[in-house]
Amino acid sequence: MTSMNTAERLAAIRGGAKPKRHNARTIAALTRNPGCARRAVLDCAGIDKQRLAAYVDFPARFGQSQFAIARGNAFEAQVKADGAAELLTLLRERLGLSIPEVAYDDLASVTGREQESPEVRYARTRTLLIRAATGAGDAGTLFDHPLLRINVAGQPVYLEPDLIAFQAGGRFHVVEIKSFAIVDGQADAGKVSSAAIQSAVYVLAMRELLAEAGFDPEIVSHDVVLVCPRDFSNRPTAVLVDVRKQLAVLRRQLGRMTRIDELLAALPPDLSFDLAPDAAGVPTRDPAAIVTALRAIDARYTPDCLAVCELAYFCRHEARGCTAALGPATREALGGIDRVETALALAHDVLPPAEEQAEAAALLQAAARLRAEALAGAPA
Amino acid sequence: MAEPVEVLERRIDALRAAVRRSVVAGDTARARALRAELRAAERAWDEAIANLAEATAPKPEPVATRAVPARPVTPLLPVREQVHDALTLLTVPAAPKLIADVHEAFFGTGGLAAGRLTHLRRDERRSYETARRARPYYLCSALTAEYLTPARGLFAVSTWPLERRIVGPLSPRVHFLTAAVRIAERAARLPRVSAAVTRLLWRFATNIPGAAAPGQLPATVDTRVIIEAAGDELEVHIEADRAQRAAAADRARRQLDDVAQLFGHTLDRVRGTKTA
Amino acid sequence: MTTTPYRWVLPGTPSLGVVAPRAGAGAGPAGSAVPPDEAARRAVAGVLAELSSGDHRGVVVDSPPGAGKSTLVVRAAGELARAGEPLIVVAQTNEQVDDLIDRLAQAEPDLPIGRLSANDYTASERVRHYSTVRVAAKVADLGGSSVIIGTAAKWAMVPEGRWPWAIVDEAYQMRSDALLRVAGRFDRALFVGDPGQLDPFSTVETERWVGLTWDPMQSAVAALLRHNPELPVHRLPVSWRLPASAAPVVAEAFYPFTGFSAGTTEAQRSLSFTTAGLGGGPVDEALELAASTGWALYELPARHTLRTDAEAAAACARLALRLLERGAVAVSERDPAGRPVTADRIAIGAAHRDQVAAIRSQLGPAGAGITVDTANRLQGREYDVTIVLHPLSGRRDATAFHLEAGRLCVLTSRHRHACVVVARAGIAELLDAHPSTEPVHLNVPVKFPDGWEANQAMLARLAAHRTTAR
Amino acid sequence: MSTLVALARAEAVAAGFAQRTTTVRHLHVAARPLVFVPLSMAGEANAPLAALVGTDPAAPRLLVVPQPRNRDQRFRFAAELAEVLLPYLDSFRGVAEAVPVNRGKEIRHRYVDAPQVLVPNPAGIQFTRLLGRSTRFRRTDGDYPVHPSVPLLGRWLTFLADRAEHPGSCLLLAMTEALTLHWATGQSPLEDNHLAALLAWIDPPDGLTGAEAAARAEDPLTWPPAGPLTDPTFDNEVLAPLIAAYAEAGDDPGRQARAREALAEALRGQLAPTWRLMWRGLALLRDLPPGARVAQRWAEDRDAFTGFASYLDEGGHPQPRRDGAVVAAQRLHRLERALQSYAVQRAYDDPLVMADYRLTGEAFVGEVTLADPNRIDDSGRRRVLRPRIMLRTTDPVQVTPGTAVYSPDRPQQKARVVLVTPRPDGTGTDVVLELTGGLGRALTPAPGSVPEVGERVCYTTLSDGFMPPGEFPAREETPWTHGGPPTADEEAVEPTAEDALEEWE
Repeated sequence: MTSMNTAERLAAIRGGAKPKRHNARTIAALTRNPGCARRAVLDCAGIDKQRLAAYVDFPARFGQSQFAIARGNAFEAQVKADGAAELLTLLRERLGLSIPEVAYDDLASVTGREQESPEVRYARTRTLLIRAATGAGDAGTLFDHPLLRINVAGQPVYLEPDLIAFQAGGRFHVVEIKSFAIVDGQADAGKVSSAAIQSAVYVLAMRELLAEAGFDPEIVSHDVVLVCPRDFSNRPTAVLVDVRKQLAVLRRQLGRMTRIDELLAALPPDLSFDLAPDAAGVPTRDPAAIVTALRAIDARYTPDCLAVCELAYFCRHEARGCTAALGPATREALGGIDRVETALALAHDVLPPAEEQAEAAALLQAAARLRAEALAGAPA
Repeated sequence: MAEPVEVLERRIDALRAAVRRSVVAGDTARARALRAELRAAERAWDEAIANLAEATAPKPEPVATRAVPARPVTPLLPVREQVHDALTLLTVPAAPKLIADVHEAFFGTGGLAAGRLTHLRRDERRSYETARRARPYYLCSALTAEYLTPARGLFAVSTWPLERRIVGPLSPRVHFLTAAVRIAERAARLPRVSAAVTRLLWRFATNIPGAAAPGQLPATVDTRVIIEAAGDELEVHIEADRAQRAAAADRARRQLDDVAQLFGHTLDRVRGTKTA
Repeated sequence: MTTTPYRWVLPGTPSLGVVAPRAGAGAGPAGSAVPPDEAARRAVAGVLAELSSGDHRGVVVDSPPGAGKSTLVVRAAGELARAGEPLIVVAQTNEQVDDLIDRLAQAEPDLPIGRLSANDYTASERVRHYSTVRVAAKVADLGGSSVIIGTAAKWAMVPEGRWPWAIVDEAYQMRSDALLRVAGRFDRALFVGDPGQLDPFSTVETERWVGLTWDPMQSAVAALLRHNPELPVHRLPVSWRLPASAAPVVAEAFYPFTGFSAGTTEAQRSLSFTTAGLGGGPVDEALELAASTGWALYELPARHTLRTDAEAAAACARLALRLLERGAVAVSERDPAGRPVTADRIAIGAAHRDQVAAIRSQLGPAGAGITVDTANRLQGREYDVTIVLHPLSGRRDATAFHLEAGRLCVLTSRHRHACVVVARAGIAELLDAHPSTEPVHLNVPVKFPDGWEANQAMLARLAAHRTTAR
Repeated sequence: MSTLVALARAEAVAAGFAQRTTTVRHLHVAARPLVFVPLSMAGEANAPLAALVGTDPAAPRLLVVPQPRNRDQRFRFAAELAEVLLPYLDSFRGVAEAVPVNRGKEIRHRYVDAPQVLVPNPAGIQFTRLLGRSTRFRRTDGDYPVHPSVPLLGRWLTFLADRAEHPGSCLLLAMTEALTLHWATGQSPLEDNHLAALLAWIDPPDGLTGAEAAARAEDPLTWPPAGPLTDPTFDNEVLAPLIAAYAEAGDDPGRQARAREALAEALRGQLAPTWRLMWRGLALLRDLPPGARVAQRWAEDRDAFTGFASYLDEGGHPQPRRDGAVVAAQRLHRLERALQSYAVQRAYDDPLVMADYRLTGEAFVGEVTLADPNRIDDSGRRRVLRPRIMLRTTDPVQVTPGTAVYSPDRPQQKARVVLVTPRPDGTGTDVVLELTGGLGRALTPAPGSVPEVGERVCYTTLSDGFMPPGEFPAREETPWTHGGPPTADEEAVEPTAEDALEEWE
């Protein structure tokens, strides 16, 4: 076992299934709740958490509406149509791009064929971006669908962003097209935040690509261009988003991913989430065994997980009776006591507090006394 | 024997719930089967309701309460003719969306959906390969200047000179500006500008410097201003673009056979891009 | 293909991540060849020249901790007043107003000064003993004063009058709406403050104005510069408060783009004890480490605790009391012969008021003269030695409040000699598990440094000064 | 979150049912509220999809937009909503009362009642705000006119949404917020945003605990989300085919009617459960006794309603897109004052809320052990009545001598802390207070104005006293620090129709 390298170990944990491919969204997700070991292991192993959650009967309750998907695709297509005519207008009007800079290269396809390996596309992206960085005469301005690469836990991951990289004056910017609206200059801060961290993944990947080729990574700007529909219309508008903070967080989290070894070392050697499908593709593994395997890795559940992690309902069930399940603010207000029953027993003075619980117990008892008094109708 | 409406409604509700549950559980096969059942039930319900309405309602007057324009019957022209008309107007390679919009604005009442063009190019190629030059023109691909491969999603006409069918990095902009000029010229000759034409002109006007004033309303868009503004910007790009396309066309004539010159070179792999 | 010069212009949203000082406005940070007093002198002269040139309606001066902000304000007020320019000074708290009056009256003994006050204000001792200072609730009753000083809240109630000049002190702690209310009272102004400290806040939670250049919830300087990006921003380059051991640390963590240096050398400052620490023990170890290196991290065992962690509160109190018992003596450029570190020269800082109360009760009567307060209230103050209860100590999560860079900056930049940080072990892990994922708002300049990063930087530095409590 | 509320949550977990966090209701519940449950289409910026709206629980009006991307249909929805909402608002403009102002020198009028609109959750308020934004600038003439009621609706919706930000206002309320103000559940505040789950904790069906009922309430098939966003599987499996069927029906009136009917039924199915929950929530709120100062705050709401109605009568412009510099500062000032006074008033009205302040030492309750009601202070120029009392409390006392404190029982009176003495036997703290105000005019106190020995009284640093409003420059005097006076260009609020031309397919 000890000789097994990390990749092999992760493959064993995943079992026979194909690894779920990373994209900027899943990489961005790594920065949410990074303290959760369960999530770290499952994500590093590329396990389909949605499937796993449904199999143990705690299906994730989120999905994407086809209306939202259709809207996103339509808006992006519109902005990129006709050599990205609308995007050019924005870059010219709002960001001072000069008139001659209109060159548009579509990197979605190298040979015009449907299926191309990411290696081929990455190579092509690399060639064009390096040529642009060198500032050759026909260096190009807009690069649609570049294929990028980033290392996650020691594995190269290809990113297929729907983005345009944009170069002028030897400096690159990432253009992120999103279909949520900017109404009177404001947009949903959560969505902007997700867009910013996804863009930061691309900035990081582009910086890695150019740095490998000997360029100063800073030629990829930390200001990304966010393009969204304006107000209630379909007309696009652009705004610069500074992603320096997101880059710092991301760099640190990706750095931590190499510590997956430490996590793996502490897990049972035979840990596996293989659903062992039969010839017809029907899983044969006992769901109870999967539950046992999940329990072997500690989770750090918070109610926020419900919106971002496919396994959240399972973890929430597991966390029943924990003050953490009531949210961090409640837990703190309860003096950091772990279990609800303990907090109540201390509050009602039926459990002698441990030394480190003495203060919390005093606070809870005072609160319980005041609450009882007020509910009993004592005068205020 | 048709089921009663109420029974059908209950079944539809139950099936919808079942489909949604199987989707959440990630059971795609079951979801697919249930969906088919659901659609059948919905059709049955629709028929049942329609029959019910017929049976109970007093004979309805022929519908004339609203002035409904007759829905166009299947267009008389085949799709390829429609695409050809639009491309001929534009004079440059174009994507299905623009072709459809141009067709709707100038030739018809929305008979051409961009989605219907998906298989067109493959059909044209097959037709060309089986009986060369049997037709006066073929709808073919625009070719990328760099590798002479088919440019994604761009249609061209086989009778155009090779240079015009090639797309370099500057060409999308040149095509856009050229299309603006052609469309504006055409619109200027119309006795009455329809909403579809206005919409099309507006899309170009707002994306060409100087073609629309700030705060201008779409209805007041001026074709002469568009033509002038597009022409001004074309001046900036046209020479560089032409040179790139001409060079590529020379290469294409030397390297490609007949079919490939029209439908693009399909490389098994591109030189210099193979990685270990 | 020709490439014309390319620029970013985003109308209405100047990129304000960093306000670069104008060339020549200040000397370089540490390592510059110019001696610190010369650098500071030049910086002040530059500000005063800019003011008297009258080229701009406003001049902003960024002042890192202890960089002579008050000195600058007093000198600028004196120069303007002597030039016959009627002048008002806007400060943020009554305490600050009294401090300024005290210093100004001392520096300019002939200058008639007016103190604009609320009706129920009773003049403090240091204001009363100057015959040149008049106190009144109405501007009309302060006729003849060359300088009128009041809080922003009081100035906001003055409905009319317009002065050629104003000095706005602690302008980074002033809220934009407060500036809006007083800005009609002056034509030109000098804005002075410390950008690294805590931002002003509001009890109201709304995103209604986010992204607007006049967002009333941002700081006065932020609003000012977003509307007047051409205003010169000067920077005072030398901290006279922070010792050589602290200036680079604080500069790196909290002023990463501008930096500053210490005005004194290691040789000029020292801290020693008149009694030996009998038996040693971790408290003495921490104090001795702090005395010799300027920093100590007094680390308690990892544990999730109540905010009012009694053990941590007791540790803060014990460290402070022990410092008194040991008869600490501080030698500095001001007191080359040394001066005892008395209770009034010691402060204990914490994030929350209940923590302050807990520490105070642990101090007991022996520590009566020691200042214990929250970061908000310690802003602008100075002590020989500070003891800091780390905002993240014992926590299970790191909220934006606890990560705020300004909070840690205030707490770790009040001292002239040494700073002892009290914390439970485990903060590094806590930080790793809680990266800053604040919502991102459009058209809002990103504020640096990021609290999460500043915390990491500070912690990395403190790790080398650790004493483990036993 | 306060420890008392957290404790109530913990108790809710243990009991399996929600626990009260107040003893009274802190909101006004109207006699005839209007319930509005909107749905919007995913991926679009405020595209209305459907709504149930009305004042009669048994007869809601269903509004449906068969193709939400079609802008004409969106504005038709707005016009239909206006048909319900505008008459409802107008119905409160009958009777007005005279209110003395300026110390009785003048009077002004305000309506004796005001509308109250209830939406399921905060996202419903956001929907209202955006619908107001998208409709209030619309043209009623020119190329793409909308019905004249549409821009008027937009102004009212904007008014209501703005008012919803005002702490303590009850003109537009989110049901989840109204309920969580009074109850603590055994789940996280995040999960409390789910109306069905929240009500399950508070009022579960027979035979189930709140926890069990809440778990069932999370199934979107039985309890569709309370909107405005719909469940994605509903979108994908039900809504999308129905919208497609409607589109395919084309101009065949029979098919179109059937497709519309099927769509309406499906959407009604998504809305009806929430509609019922809204009325259940209302009934629960109504059952609570109102706090003493609720009527006072409702009077402020009536003032606001009266003011806005007459503003519109005078041809008031639509509210600008964003607040200008001066308006923003003024509004923040108003909101901060309202927030503070709302917090104080709730504590004064409700011993359970006051308990939070007692726990943190900002308030204390004690028994009066000594009273000197006739004490005269003659140290000044004139003899004044300054009664003193001493009370004993077991609450933690954080106030220091010199601090001003107030009692909810005698809000007109101010007390100054004279002495705080912890009792040596550890049984509590003695606090000596000196009273001023609210004692009558004579040198002997009016009966009942000084607490008597044996009385239990509460004192707190929170004051419900009058706060003078701040002074602000006029808008045209916006200082240079804040961009100077707004130019005509910035101020112009042009009606828009630009996007009417856009394709929506």
